[in-house]
Amino acid sequence: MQSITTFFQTLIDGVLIGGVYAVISIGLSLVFGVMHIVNFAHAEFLMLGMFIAWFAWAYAGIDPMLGAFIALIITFFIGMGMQRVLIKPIIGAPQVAQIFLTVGLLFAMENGALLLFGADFRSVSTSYQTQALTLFSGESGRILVPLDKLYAFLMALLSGASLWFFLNRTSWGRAMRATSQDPMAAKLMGINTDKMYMIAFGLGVGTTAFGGAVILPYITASPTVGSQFVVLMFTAVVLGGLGSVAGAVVGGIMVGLIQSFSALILPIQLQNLTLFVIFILVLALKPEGLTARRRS
Amino acid sequence: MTRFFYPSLAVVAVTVMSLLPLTLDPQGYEIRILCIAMLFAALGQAWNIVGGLANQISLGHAAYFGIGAYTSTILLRLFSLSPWLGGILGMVLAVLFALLLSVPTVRLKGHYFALATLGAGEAMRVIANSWASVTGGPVGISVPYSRESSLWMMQFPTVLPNYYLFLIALVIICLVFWKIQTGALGFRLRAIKENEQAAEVIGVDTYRAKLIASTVSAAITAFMGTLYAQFQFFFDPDTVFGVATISVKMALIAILGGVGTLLGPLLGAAFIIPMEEFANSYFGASVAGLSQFAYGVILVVIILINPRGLVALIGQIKNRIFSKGGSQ
Amino acid sequence: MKRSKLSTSVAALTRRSVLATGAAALAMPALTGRGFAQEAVNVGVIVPLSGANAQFGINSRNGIQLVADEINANGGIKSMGGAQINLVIADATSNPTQAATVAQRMMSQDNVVAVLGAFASSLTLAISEVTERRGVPLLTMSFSDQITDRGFQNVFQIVSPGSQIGAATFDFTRALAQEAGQTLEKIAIMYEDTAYGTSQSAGLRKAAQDAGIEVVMDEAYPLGITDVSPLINQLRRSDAQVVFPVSYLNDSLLIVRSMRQQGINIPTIGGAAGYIIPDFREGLGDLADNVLSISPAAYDQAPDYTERFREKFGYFMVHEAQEHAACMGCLHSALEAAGSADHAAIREQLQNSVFDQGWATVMSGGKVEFDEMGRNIHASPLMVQWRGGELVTVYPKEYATGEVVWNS
Amino acid sequence: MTAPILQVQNLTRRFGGLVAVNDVSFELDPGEIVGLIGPNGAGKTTLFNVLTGIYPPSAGQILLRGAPSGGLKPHKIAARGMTKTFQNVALFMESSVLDNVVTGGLLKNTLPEARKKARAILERVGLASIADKKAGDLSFPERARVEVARALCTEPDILLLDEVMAALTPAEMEDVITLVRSLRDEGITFVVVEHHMKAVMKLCERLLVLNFGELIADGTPTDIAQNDRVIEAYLGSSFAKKRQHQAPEVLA
Repeated sequence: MQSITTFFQTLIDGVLIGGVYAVISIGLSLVFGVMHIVNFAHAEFLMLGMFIAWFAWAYAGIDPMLGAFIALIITFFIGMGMQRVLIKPIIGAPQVAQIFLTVGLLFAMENGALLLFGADFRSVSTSYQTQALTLFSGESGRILVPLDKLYAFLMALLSGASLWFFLNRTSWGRAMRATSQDPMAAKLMGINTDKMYMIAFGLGVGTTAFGGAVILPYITASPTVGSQFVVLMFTAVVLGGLGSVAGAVVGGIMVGLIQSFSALILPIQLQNLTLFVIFILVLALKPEGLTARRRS
Repeated sequence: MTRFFYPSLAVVAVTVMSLLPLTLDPQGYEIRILCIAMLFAALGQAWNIVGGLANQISLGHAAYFGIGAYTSTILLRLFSLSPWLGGILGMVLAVLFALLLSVPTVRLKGHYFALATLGAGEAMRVIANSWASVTGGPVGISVPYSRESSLWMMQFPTVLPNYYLFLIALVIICLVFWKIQTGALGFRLRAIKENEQAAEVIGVDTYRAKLIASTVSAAITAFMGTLYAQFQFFFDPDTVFGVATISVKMALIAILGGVGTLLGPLLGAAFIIPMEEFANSYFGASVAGLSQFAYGVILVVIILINPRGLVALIGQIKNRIFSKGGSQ
Repeated sequence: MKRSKLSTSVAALTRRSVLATGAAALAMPALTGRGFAQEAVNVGVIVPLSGANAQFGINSRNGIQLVADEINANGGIKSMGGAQINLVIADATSNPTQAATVAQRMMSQDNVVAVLGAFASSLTLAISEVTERRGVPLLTMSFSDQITDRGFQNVFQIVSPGSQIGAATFDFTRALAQEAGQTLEKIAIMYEDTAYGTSQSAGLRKAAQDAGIEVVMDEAYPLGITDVSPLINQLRRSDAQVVFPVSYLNDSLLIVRSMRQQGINIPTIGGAAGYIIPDFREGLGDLADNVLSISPAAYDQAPDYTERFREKFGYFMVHEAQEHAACMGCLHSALEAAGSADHAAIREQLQNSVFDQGWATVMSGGKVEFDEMGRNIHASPLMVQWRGGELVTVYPKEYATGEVVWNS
Repeated sequence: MTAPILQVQNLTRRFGGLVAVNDVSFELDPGEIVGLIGPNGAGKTTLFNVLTGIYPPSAGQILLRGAPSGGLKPHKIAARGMTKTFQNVALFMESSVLDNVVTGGLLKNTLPEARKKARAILERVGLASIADKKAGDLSFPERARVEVARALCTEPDILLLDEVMAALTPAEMEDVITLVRSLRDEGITFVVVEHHMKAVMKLCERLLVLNFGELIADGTPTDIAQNDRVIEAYLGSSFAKKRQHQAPEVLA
């Protein structure tokens, strides 16, 4: 019912938060695309990224936007190790085993974090946290761009673009894509597929941790923070098509927009219900995702 | 001999389970653990019908469980309706929900099916949370405490009658599973599990077989929800519609035990429930999170050792011992 | 900024090291508990030590531990020949089924005289179903109305029920506004859709409606919301004069920050939980100043007692710790009076005594007395306000330790 | 003349822009043994898949004993008496040979009857000795025979055999030919896809030739061997193979 400013404000909010959903979902999609494993523990790496960035801020005064790179590097190596020890043995195993291995990993990581970091909620304080750009101010209201969300969005764009560049413009990226399409053929072509799996998993969890770090200015880190994002991540990935990196970006932004616009017409309480219904319908009607082109 | 071995083993097991509580404090801790173990064995077995036989990995069975728990409890509170009748109504509603859910999900496989059912279970939780005028909302709902004992109202002064209800339910559900597993439906479901397209071509109505399996599974799960409500007396949407507390746990019990086998959920529950209790009572208080951490680690380790679960693991060990004995 | 960072880590470290030493200390009685049974009195403590509420569970345990240690150091329970208090502590997890099982275990195996817990209402309700059937007293600071609505005889609720806390939030706010010369006409409510959020906001809403005040925004949101922009946009458009957010920490930080970002400076009256813990101030820094909140208890009411908590644990005595300590205090007096570990005798004492000694006095009015329903008739919610890292009680007048700052 | 048991009229199946089966028409009389041949990627398996309902037709009609069956689900078509074996073998690998065959028998029988029937069929196709082996543990030729047994157990009127003789020794092929003939004598109609030309020529009384999805010839083996279009199609087959390596059956 409100004016056009409401519409634009809602649009901006949706895109800004959607960009962040996109970057945390990319990793999940990458892991599925390359290894055909749905990693239910993936959101725990977001939590890990947040804690790494928080410690970098608390003990070295590093802004979370920069701490995100530390989070990326550390979780990249953790991810590689984890892939080697835990994920590799179940590639090609029955799906029940794959699903429940990652579910077990989720329990272990969430509570491992509780053991290591304690139950405290940890948040950072930065100067830009409470600032916003005023894009428009007039009779019909104001349009604001919160700075913390803007920065997070820009960082998300940066990481998305870098990943795209890596996958499409480097020889490693091409090798990884070949592995995802046909591991046997890739092996015959001399690609070390085991290494590709490790790198893909490392990159997958690394980008998600990166995404966790950049949202630290407006989300509090705690061992259970991952559970807040699981649903959003899966919805974004499913909307975009499981396994598609570009799809995850579109899916993430769609989730952001659905969330912000649904709040205009429906009670905010039912925000997630809207997502679930869309999620199930997309799975049922177009399981390859909304962005998929027909493969030929 | 083998023909009579398993049936007589089952008779012995049921006899032992029937006599066991007579040695225990009827309001005590051990009997409660046994009740919970039987509850989850029954739930695991119900999940096993779709998840095990047909490999439709549902992560949304909490929807049925919650429907059962809420239906009987709401009717009990509003109209003093017997939980037996409320439970039957809950089964009907769960079957209807299963049919509704099958429209978008019956053609999905593997990860897609798992994700869609996960979403459906969560949707039910959100609805139960938001629809406060009926469900009581997030505050939860209590079964009114009656100090009088009544089988018809499923109210007892001790846990002992609940124990026998759970035992009878578990035995019935195991029989149902066994009937399905060894009957024509079992052949059809296994065919779907191993090659759905081939199953169709040789005349298996895969849609119908999956539908029958999922409605039976839904109905059983819902009735267990009613039994749970009358045992626990208080619950909220997060508990009965929970992903970790119900959906994942019942699947986990079937999978850890041995998916698709009659013994699997029984072994799974006999292992997981006491293990959880052990972890909670020895680590729960001292180091926060350790028990849940150990739970996750054990899960990961078992799957890494043998993705087919404890039944296969025991078989493996038996084979090893047996072959060693043979070679000597 | 530097200082606050430092203090964060110090607080975190102390809390963690306390956890570790606590662990060592607890392991002993847990293992040898049955050997002591003759002399020691086992008291069950069931609080969430894992999951989303772990922090509050740990705070609660700290409060109870402090009181128990003091009792033991002062010679235990005198009427029982100096019997020591032995706390049997267990993780309630976040699952009511598990919480009830834990209660059952404590009653069967540890023979506890009473149970304290379990912070979250859903856990407490589940536990009460078990304790009631065995006639074991349960003392709680969970404030769901349902806890004492069911006619149970063995449940004692030391704080006001949620509906009263909600109503008081509104009534106190209106009184404060009036004093500052502002007449409230339009208010906004936003709450998480949990047991806590819905029951407290229900009381608030009803009080506002009874007073004939327009609720221009009344929005529940899902727990774990990741973006509060839709809420704040709606608040901005609503021209409410005050806002009542009922939420835990993460949401409270998000809400207050987003309001400041958008230049909304109307008085913010939090619904306890996330608004009255040290982390709120650490997360927001100076932005926390002058934020108001309702609280079922406040540490500035009884500094003689609550400062001991700060000395031991390094942060102010948060309300859940304080209320749990008061529960332990009441139980202590009841045990002294009963002179036995008999459940019925202890229940009689809890039901019929006026507790105005020791830790029971940290509650409002300096005493605790339970009515037939098991509710503390002296309990009164308090309005507190952030002032430089500390909480100051500003209303009702008889409890106030400072003047309110009201920025309309 | 008896009425045709199967009539295929202007049948077309497209995958995106690709036409895998193009305007194909033919009829089968009861008791015929018909060979379906053509270069790799000509659309033989796709045609089988459309006939048995795995893919719905994009255009055209299929009449099974006079009643339209195009677009029905595979199990309905199986119930009406038409089923097929799978070229790349689609057994229930975790189940025993017997259980595989029993599953087929459940289409028209109760479980005990299906068991009896399955044993009889296993006896007949010479698999009785490995009835209790796990299908996944069998050799490739054995698996192909289990495929046939499983399909037979559905009691079909029309059985489409997709390369069941691949990898068989000449002696084993002879067995299969004898088996098919004796089954035909009991009234089953066969369509056979096979690459081994000698076997096809020996077994079949009539051949259908597909090329690029089109039916280019329909006649007796002798006629077909002299058909110009067929010769051309086969001579160009190595070329055709390359151009068509994205044929739908590979995709599917």
